[in-house]
Amino acid sequence: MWRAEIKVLLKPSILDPQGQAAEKVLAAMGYTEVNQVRVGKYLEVTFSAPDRTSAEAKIRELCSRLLVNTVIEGYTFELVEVAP
Amino acid sequence: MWRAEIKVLLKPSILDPQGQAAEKVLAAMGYTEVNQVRVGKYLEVTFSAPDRTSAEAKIRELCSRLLVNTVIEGYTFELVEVAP
Amino acid sequence: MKFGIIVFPGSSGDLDAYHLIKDVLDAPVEYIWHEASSVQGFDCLILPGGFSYGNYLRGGALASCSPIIPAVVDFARRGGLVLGIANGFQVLTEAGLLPGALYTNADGRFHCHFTTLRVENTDTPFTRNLGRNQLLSIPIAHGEGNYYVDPATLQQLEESGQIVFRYTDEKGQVTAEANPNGSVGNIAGVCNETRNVLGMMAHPERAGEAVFGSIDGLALFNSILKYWEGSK
Amino acid sequence: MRPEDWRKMGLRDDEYKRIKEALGREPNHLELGMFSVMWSEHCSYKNSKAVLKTFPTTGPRVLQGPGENAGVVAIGDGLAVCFKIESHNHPSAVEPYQGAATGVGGIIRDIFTMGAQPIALLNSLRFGPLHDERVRYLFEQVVAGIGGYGNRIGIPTVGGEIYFDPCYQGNPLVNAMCVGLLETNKLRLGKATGIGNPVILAGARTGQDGMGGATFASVELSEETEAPDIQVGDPFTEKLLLEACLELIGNGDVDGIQDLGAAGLTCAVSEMASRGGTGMDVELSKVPCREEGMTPYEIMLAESQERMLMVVSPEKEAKVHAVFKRWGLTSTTIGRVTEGGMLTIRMHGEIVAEIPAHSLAEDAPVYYPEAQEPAYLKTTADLPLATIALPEDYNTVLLKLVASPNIASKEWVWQQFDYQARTATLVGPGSDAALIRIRGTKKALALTADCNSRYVYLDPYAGGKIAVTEAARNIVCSGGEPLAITDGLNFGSPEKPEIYWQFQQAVAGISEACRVLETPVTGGNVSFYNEANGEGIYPTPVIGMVGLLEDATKYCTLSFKAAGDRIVLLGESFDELGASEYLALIHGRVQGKPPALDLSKEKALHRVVLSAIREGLVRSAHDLAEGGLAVALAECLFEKGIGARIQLSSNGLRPDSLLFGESQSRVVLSLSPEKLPALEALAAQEGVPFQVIGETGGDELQITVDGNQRLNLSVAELQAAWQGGIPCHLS
Ligand SMILES: Nc1ncnc2c1ncn2[C@@H]1O[C@H](COP(=O)(O)OP(=O)(O)O)[C@@H](O)[C@H]1O
Ligand SMILES: [Mg+2]
Repeated sequence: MWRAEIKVLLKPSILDPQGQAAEKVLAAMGYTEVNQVRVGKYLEVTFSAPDRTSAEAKIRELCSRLLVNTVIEGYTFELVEVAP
Repeated sequence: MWRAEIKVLLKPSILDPQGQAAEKVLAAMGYTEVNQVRVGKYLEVTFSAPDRTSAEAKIRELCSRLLVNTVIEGYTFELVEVAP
Repeated sequence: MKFGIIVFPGSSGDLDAYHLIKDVLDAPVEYIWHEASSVQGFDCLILPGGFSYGNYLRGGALASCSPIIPAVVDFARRGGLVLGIANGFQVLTEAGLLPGALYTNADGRFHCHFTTLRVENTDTPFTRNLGRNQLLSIPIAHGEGNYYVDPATLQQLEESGQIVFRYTDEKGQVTAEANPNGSVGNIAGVCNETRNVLGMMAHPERAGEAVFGSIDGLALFNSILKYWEGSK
Repeated sequence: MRPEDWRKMGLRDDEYKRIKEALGREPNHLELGMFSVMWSEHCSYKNSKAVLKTFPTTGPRVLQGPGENAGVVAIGDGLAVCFKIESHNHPSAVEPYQGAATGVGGIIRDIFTMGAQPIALLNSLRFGPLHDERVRYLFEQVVAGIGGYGNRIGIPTVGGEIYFDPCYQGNPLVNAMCVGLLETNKLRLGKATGIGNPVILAGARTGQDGMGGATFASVELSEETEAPDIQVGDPFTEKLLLEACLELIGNGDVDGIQDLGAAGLTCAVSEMASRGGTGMDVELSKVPCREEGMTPYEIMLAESQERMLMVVSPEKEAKVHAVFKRWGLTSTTIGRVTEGGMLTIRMHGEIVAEIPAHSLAEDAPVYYPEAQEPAYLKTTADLPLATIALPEDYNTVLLKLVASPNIASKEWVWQQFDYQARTATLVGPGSDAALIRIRGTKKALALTADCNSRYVYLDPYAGGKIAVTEAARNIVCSGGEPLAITDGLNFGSPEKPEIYWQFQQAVAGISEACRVLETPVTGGNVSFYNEANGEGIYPTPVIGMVGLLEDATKYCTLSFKAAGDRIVLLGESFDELGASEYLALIHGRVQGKPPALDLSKEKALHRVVLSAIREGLVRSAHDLAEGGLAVALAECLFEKGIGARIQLSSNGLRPDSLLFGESQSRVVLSLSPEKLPALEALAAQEGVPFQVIGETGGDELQITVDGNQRLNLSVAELQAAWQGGIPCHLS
């Protein structure tokens, strides 16, 4: 069994409304040391695959077919082997 | 300057509607190898702090005051030192 | 001609479109369950507004993986008319039938109110009854209507006339204040290259009776009907 | 069992004794838990039952009064409207987004449980002042949560009310109301009948969330209050559940049905069996759980959302499961209806609890808490007018009033709600009442939620009476005939005699108004213990009212429609500044008595306004509420940007009473000049005071009193202040 830990963020060129809103609120709360906030998604997918290489391929497939919209989002992931 | 990479998930005992819906759709698409999907938030906060210890303390404070809803969510984070 | 309204799990705007086509336009219309594998017998497909799958993950994402979608793609490739309203627009971009993507409104909030749309292209089956630069009063109701395309694609859309509507003020000016969600270039609706697939965030089906504040949405549906008459 | 066992669960010693008597033995841990949630204030109404019995609950249209999941009122054409309000205050104080969202989800379930298609949502919200950071967070998140659920499930949120006052700082109020429509013969009740019939649990899996929510709702909030796990709402699953249940009920496949809310499965099985005079034999290992190894205690008490329990006849069982499956939902037969009234709860066949259903559902003790008139009333009651300085500049006062978040435009809020979903909203948020057209008929429903809690605080009886009356006036000004109410009674701790007195008085006031206005109470919700660190909120009995328009084309909104129309004031003004927004905002005093109210005069006013609207005499109608005549007139200007010139004569009243006082039973109308005589005749016939006070036109609001100009403001300036009143506090 594998667990993919997927971090998804809007591409850097795209305005991040939620990040900006959080920045504003933090500034209003007096956190002047905060420079930037970006808000994205974190996904954990647990699945079975025979080996790491095919697990990686599978996750890329899931991300491009459903989990991530690559027009606006970028992602990175880590694969952790877990007990079934 | 520090960048905190924060992964936020609903606590395990709390229903994750988005994860469950994604699971169902993946199953319908034929991805029977997928066992579980969990959907959470991923945040990147760039901020200044004199040292790692105080950076950690600051991120905990930001998380508990605004970024994370600790009533229903749990989080982990990593701190990366970045060029200002 | 016969309209088909695709019903995804959790679809909430199917009723609105159905009501307009049946009760106001008195045209043939049927619901199509998302598990159907064929759209045979229909001439115009509507992917309704509202929500589907609670818009979990991203608006339109889960619906775009429904069993019916390959049939919709095939129908569109063969020139069939497809109209995606709001959530339907999101489904169409997620399914790759329209360029770009829709994401969280620039101010992070859901918006429900009337907007003014300027008609940019009348050379589509959906807008042929309208005048160029005509202004339409049509409401929006969405939280993820912020349209994005990369600059290169944007230029291509401009050049090939795929931008069908823009948000403007009441005088027809494209202004930042008139942009309800942060969409690039105030884009409110786009079509595919062959112009038989249209996506828009505003709800023409909610602007079909004077008692609801506007009948400007009717012109869209009348265009479709007229187009169909002509193409028979 | 040791005393700490039951006390820890919130049961009193005498209650434990009663439980032992009911069982004829000591309860086990699970049984004690089941009693503790069912006998909590939230589920048993043990402190309020006796008082609630005094409500008028019957009428020719009432098909279902209090006691079921929601009330039902006939509206002709074989149709009925089903509606109810419910509080979600404590969860929203802890987790505002999900607290509000699940509040909306819960009330929607109450409606479709009855076989009604939900068609509209309203809400009633109270927060502390917006300058506070935590309050802003609560406010923004509650609004987002309400929209997040209602929008996603596709039911329009068409109205509501919001007030800000320091008394709600630590304990905000979030009440949600849902209105549904059904064919009278499709009405279903939460009854378990038919011995041997299968009992089916459908919808979401049961998790460990929300354990003890009913008990949590029944204590005061303080730093130490331990919150139960808050639930996350799942509007997508609820939408599927709604579709599946309405399909099944519509096809006549369901005999009895009840949603799972507070006290979860315990409440659903015991109430359904008790109402049906039956028992149930339930096997808990059949309950689909989200986690492995959940104990019987957890399964019986979990308050996981989006679940339904139903009783069907054996030959329908397979079909019912098939329908749920088609909608992508889990459903399981978890037990059978039995004879004899006993609830038998098993785990893998072994009996883990055995309690008479009736004991759980009906036999909670009824308390008659001590009531005592609050001491504060002695000091607040008296308001010598001479101690209130007349304003130097009335323009400033009016600008401040319209910008006060309590009066200011709530557009920032309701723009986040899809108020047009289902394309039936003739009038959405922003007028006196919302209007929903009923497809396939000529009718429309008028909906509103109202309560001025400062009035209730300063005189609970009068305040309760006025809350009903204001709701009715809002319905009438929209062209609707008031039909019935649901009430959301939000109070502090009933164990405090002064608060219990407020409760009794408010209920008496509501009852009196409902009797005279012929709007029976068909259901509602009591939320006690709204206190934070010992400080109680203002008593806040929110009235949700439903009205009917036989002809949907004969409706009215509040805004002036054309220049050159005459403006008429119906009703009489007095030197009444007590409890007013003007007194609180401008003079910083929460004092005096709320304005006097004569219900027979009110009724006469309703007759005049309704006839005038139905006969097409008037182009706008707006009731006078917070901020009095000047604010009401200002509110009429904004939609079309049409000004008004008003000439008032004081008749001995103070100018501030005349302009900002909140005397009851008053309405401003606008109409074209040639219709004046007809309106005047109508008013004369009913003995309602009638005054032409000016005309519409220009782009200013000008008001003279006895020939002296008191107010002169441009519509634009007034509108900017009014629209900015809430956003200016937010980032
Ligand atoms: N929380 C809310 N949700 C939706 N609409 C609201 C809310 N609060 C206020 N409104 C709408 O704003 C308008 C003004 O509200 P209010 O001042 O309470 O009216 P009134 O004094 O006539 O009862 C009403 O149409 C009401 O429905
Ligand atoms: Mg009103």
